[in-house]
Amino acid sequence: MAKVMELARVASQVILADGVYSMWIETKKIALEALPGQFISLYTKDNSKLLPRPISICEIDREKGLIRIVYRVLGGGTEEFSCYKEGDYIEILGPLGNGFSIEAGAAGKRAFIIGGGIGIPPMLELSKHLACEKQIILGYRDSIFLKEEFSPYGVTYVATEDGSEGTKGNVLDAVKEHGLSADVIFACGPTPMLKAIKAYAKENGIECYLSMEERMACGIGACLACVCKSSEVDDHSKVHNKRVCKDGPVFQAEEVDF
Amino acid sequence: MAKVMELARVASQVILADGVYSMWIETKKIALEALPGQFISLYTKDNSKLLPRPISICEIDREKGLIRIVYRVLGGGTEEFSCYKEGDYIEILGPLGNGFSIEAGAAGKRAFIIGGGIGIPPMLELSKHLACEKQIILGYRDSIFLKEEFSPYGVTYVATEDGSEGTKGNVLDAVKEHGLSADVIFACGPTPMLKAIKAYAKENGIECYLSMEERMACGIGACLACVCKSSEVDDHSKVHNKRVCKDGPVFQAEEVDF
Amino acid sequence: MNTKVNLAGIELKNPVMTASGTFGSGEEYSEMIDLNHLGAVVTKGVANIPWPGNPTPRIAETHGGMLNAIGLQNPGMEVFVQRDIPFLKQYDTKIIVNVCGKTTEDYLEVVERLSNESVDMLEINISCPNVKEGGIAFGQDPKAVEAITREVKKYAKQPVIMKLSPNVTDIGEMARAAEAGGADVLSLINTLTGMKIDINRRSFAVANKTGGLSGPAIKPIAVRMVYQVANAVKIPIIGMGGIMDADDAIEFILAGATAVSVGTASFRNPYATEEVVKGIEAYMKKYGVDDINDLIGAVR
Amino acid sequence: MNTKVNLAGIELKNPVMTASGTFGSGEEYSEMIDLNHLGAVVTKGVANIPWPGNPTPRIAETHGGMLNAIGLQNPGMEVFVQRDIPFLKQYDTKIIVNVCGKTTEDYLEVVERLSNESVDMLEINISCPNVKEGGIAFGQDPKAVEAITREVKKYAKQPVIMKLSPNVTDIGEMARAAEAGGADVLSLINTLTGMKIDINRRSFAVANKTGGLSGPAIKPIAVRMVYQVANAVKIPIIGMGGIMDADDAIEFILAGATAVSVGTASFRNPYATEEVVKGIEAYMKKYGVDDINDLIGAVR
Ligand SMILES: Cc1cc2nc3c(=O)[nH]c(=O)nc-3n(C[C@H](O)[C@H](O)[C@H](O)COP(=O)(O)OP(=O)(O)OC[C@H]3O[C@@H](n4cnc5c(N)ncnc54)[C@H](O)[C@@H]3O)c2cc1C
Ligand SMILES: Cc1cc2nc3c(=O)[nH]c(=O)nc-3n(C[C@H](O)[C@H](O)[C@H](O)COP(=O)(O)OP(=O)(O)OC[C@H]3O[C@@H](n4cnc5c(N)ncnc54)[C@H](O)[C@@H]3O)c2cc1C
Ligand SMILES: Cc1cc2nc3c(=O)[nH]c(=O)nc-3n(C[C@H](O)[C@H](O)[C@H](O)COP(=O)(O)O)c2cc1C
Ligand SMILES: Cc1cc2nc3c(=O)[nH]c(=O)nc-3n(C[C@H](O)[C@H](O)[C@H](O)COP(=O)(O)O)c2cc1C
Ligand code: FES
Ligand code: FES
Repeated sequence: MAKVMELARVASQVILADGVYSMWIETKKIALEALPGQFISLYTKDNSKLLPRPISICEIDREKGLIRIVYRVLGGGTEEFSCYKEGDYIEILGPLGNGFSIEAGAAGKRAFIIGGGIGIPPMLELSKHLACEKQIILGYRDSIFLKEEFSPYGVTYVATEDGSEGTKGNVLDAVKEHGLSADVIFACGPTPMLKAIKAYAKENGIECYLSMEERMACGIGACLACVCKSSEVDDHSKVHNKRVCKDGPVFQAEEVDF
Repeated sequence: MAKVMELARVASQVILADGVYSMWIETKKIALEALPGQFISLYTKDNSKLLPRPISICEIDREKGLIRIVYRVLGGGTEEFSCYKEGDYIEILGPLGNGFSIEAGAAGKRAFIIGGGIGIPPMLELSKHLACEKQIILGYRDSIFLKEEFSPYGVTYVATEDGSEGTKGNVLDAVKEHGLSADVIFACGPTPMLKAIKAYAKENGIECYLSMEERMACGIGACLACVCKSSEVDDHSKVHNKRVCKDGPVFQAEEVDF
Repeated sequence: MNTKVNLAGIELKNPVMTASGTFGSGEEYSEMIDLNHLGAVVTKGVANIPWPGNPTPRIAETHGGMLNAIGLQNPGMEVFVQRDIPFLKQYDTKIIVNVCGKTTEDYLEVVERLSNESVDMLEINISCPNVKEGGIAFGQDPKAVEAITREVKKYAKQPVIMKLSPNVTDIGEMARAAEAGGADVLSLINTLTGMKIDINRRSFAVANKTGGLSGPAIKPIAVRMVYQVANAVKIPIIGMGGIMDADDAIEFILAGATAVSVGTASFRNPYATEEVVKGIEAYMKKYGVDDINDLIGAVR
Repeated sequence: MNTKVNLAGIELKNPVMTASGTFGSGEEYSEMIDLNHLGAVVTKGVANIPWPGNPTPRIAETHGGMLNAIGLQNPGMEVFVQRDIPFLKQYDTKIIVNVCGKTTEDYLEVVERLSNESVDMLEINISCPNVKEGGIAFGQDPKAVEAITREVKKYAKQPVIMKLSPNVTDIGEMARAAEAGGADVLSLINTLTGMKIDINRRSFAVANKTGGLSGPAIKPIAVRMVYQVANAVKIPIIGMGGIMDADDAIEFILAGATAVSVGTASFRNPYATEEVVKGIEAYMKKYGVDDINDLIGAVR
């Protein structure tokens, strides 16, 4: 799975919710190799910004050579991307990271697919690939996006912080409210959510995969910027520091030490 | 003549010769106030570049609120500008500098209007304003641009370094070849050309105005980056250093000490 | 909402001032912005006699910054007193005169000449990297910093700001030296010595070979030094170095600056100083900060 | 056309190397570029034992640069010798090991351990601003620089590169101290100490509070220091700090560097190192330069 840097053409961009954008990108090579849970690095045209913006791959269309990203405008980088139109070009590096284990969601199992906020996008491509029974639980602060796109793949539950839709509260509140259970969990979202899910999985003895976030510089494992505390000694530096960009972003819950 | 910074709309852009672009810009205020020989500062969108790119005003359409610039791609800034299309926006500051003395070219006089290379553009608007008899002498390294646009205003002579058109040599070679003479000279172009013209004017006792170039930071006279050596003590610092951006860019030839 | 800050007994209506050398004596920018809105105008360096400055090119652009080697061109104190002070007196803002010199005597001459003029504070530039004698020799040795501060304080009728050089191993040491010499306020940072080479002409991009690096490129160094100095001395700090907008200004204030100077930003955007004033107010409103003094050094 | 340069008897096929800490031990980047094309690979700092490094966030973006406070996380010399040296030996490039330590003994232990390994040169990092004992204390005092250089030279079997800190008043003095201690080569600059504050959270952007500033923002400072050191010592210099492309690399060479290191640029463009090699050749062709050695220090 060779990583490449491409000057890729923007195929389309639409706004999904306040500040949340969906962009399809034409790539020669990345779409061919990408796996659910992997991410790409995007680079700004503004040369005053040097570092990559890591964004998860939300969908992959191998035949057409397209990948989709869904992202929230947070600072100057995502702001710049949000102005791109069809036909503009963007520099991207990928595919990066390990991706989710598809085997862990083999037929016969019952899975929770949990996405929180801007952690929701990578769960869409994953949902297409898992053969198991999928219970999809999406947590939002307020405005809803991508929800309908999950419906073909499983029953979808929603939690919102303000209670404007679905369960008032977080994704685990939704699990409780609906009395759901599972054999395996796949989750991506804010750190407090992941921490709570790890505890929940442990309590209930459930296999659990978490996709982590950290500031990145190289995005390929060389600079040691993006480490997270790991319970085991890591392969690279032998110091309990796994690299989110290379050893992750997806980890088994027990690997990660919050 | 108040200076303003405007986020101005690009009305059109075309390429005139290899690496030479012509852009019309819609401005609310600058077009209303601009004079021939003045310039504007253009700012890049790329935030890694901070300083203004000073470019002369080539034409002014007061009624439509338009100004025209003609520039050569030299480095990253002009490269960025050359990619702009109709409808793009560009930050500009102006009008800057003093401009040419229109009175010096009053009816009854005979003038040389001399432009060298990328110093040609400001002479176009000037040509429209001078009431005197105009002998227009344009010097190029190789490819010719803007020449036809001068024809309505006077007889136009050309000099090229490679001799591909008109006189082989520089603008003063063209003057000699055609046996021209004048009472007043207006010139803009590279420093060696201006220096030679100053000497020619002095020799022949001709009134002479030169438009100078220097690296700029503020563009309005505050930072003292853009000084040129002046024969008289300057008003600002009393040290024989006139500011090209504020006291110029147009100087009487005797003022400037090459 | 209070935006007033106090520098050695001088009350500024807000903490935003102009960085010396980037704003002349205010006249040129007064065409575009209202000087009444600024906390203070800090003038270009003033010497005892007119200085011609360096040959051109005097500046060069760098990635996120610029080099300058103006060489402290200035008309000298007499013209300054007769022309620039009356101009600035028209406005309701504080007047801070930046003073430069080649010898201690030069500095003292200017300080004395200004002692009975309507000048609110003096900023002593002992950190200009662009003229051999223009101060940096004073600014890189703690003993020299203390000594010149002490001399200036003897003659000065106005509060004295010592402007420090970042081209040192330990800025905290320089700050303590200035404080020991009696400085009322410190301002930092001046420019970092830099160089650019034009690889096509194979020559230096500025005629002086080296120049002072300013602009957003140097902001992280400046913020670190302000933080470090705030932990080293008790006197107030004027922070500067790459402030482009209000967010940058607030960063310096949180690091420990009582006031801030906006320099290179004015070249990119002539309205920058005024916009910083407005932006600080907007930030205070957004976060319910009633008094700007509550932000000074709030991140520790 | 000759692009070979000589560093203390070690011949590099071209002057382009990787900057320590930005390229691991080459493995990750070897997926994307051909290490055979590089003059040398300089590894991440290696200590006597594994170092865990600093808490996260370890980096922050700044205008035209970045701050890092990795804190020299590394697996220690044993893993390095057993895993990383054999990996690098596969390639036709020189191997330069960057060495870090908390005490002189730490450094010497690593230097000794490497003495019989296939390592071409040692780069001694006495300038890391991100760990209290990580060298910068050594790097800011000329006596300490000379002393540690002398010690390292006693134990080293390979030529020794001393990596200097830019956080000093006089880099020339540090360079002369290293030369006096017996250094074979100097490399500069390491990062400048900086800080960024997140004004919305009112907290430090990197957990370590301060970090090292790298990237094109610092290039003018680095070029100036290389020029200054080239005038101060006779030993060769490896120049670095903000090299993004071949033009930048040539700027350092013209200022006096015999070789150059490409660091932060690899984060912006993983092909940067290889592109610099090609770009230098293109420049030489364009200007008819037959031997790269003719460009070293050519602007004076
Ligand atoms: C593996 C991974 C996958 C991600 N997937 C998505 C996604 O699918 N959709 C989405 O909206 N966001 C995603 N993020 C977060 C996204 O990277 C940041 O929101 C984005 O980098 C912010 O850039 P900015 O220029 O707008 O913000 P700024 O705050 O201006 O960025 C400044 C610097 O901080 C970094 N940074 C800021 N926030 C984060 C963050 N949360 N994580 C990592 N780096 C950050 C930026 O990359 C940049 O280097 C992901 C992050 C990681 C690590
Ligand atoms: C009063 C004035 C009027 C001008 N009018 C025109 C014009 O009508 N058409 C035209 O093509 N050019 C004109 N120039 C030159 C033009 O300013 C430069 O070509 C342009 O700034 C180059 O920018 P860059 O980013 O492409 O080049 P870079 O070399 O990347 O620029 C780097 C820095 O150097 C400055 N710089 C580079 N060359 C010059 C120069 N010759 N003069 C001043 N600053 C320079 C840039 O502004 C910038 O700050 C004029 C210059 C001045 C001073
Ligand atoms: C063109 C220019 C001229 C300067 N002249 C002076 C000066 O005369 N006296 C002085 O103390 N500092 C001078 N400085 C330094 C600035 O006041 C300020 O300390 C420095 O530029 C950092 O701030 P900035 O990044 O906001 O510009 C000058 C800076 C520039 C860019
Ligand atoms: C993430 C990162 C890690 C670094 N680690 C080291 C290191 O371990 N040892 C060292 O001597 N320098 C280290 N450096 C400094 C670089 O080698 C180099 O001196 C500096 O970054 C300037 O070059 P650049 O601007 O090209 O990055 C590191 C720099 C960065 C950005
Ligand atoms: S970002 Fe460099 S190791 Fe992960
Ligand atoms: S550019 Fe500032 S004085 Fe002319």
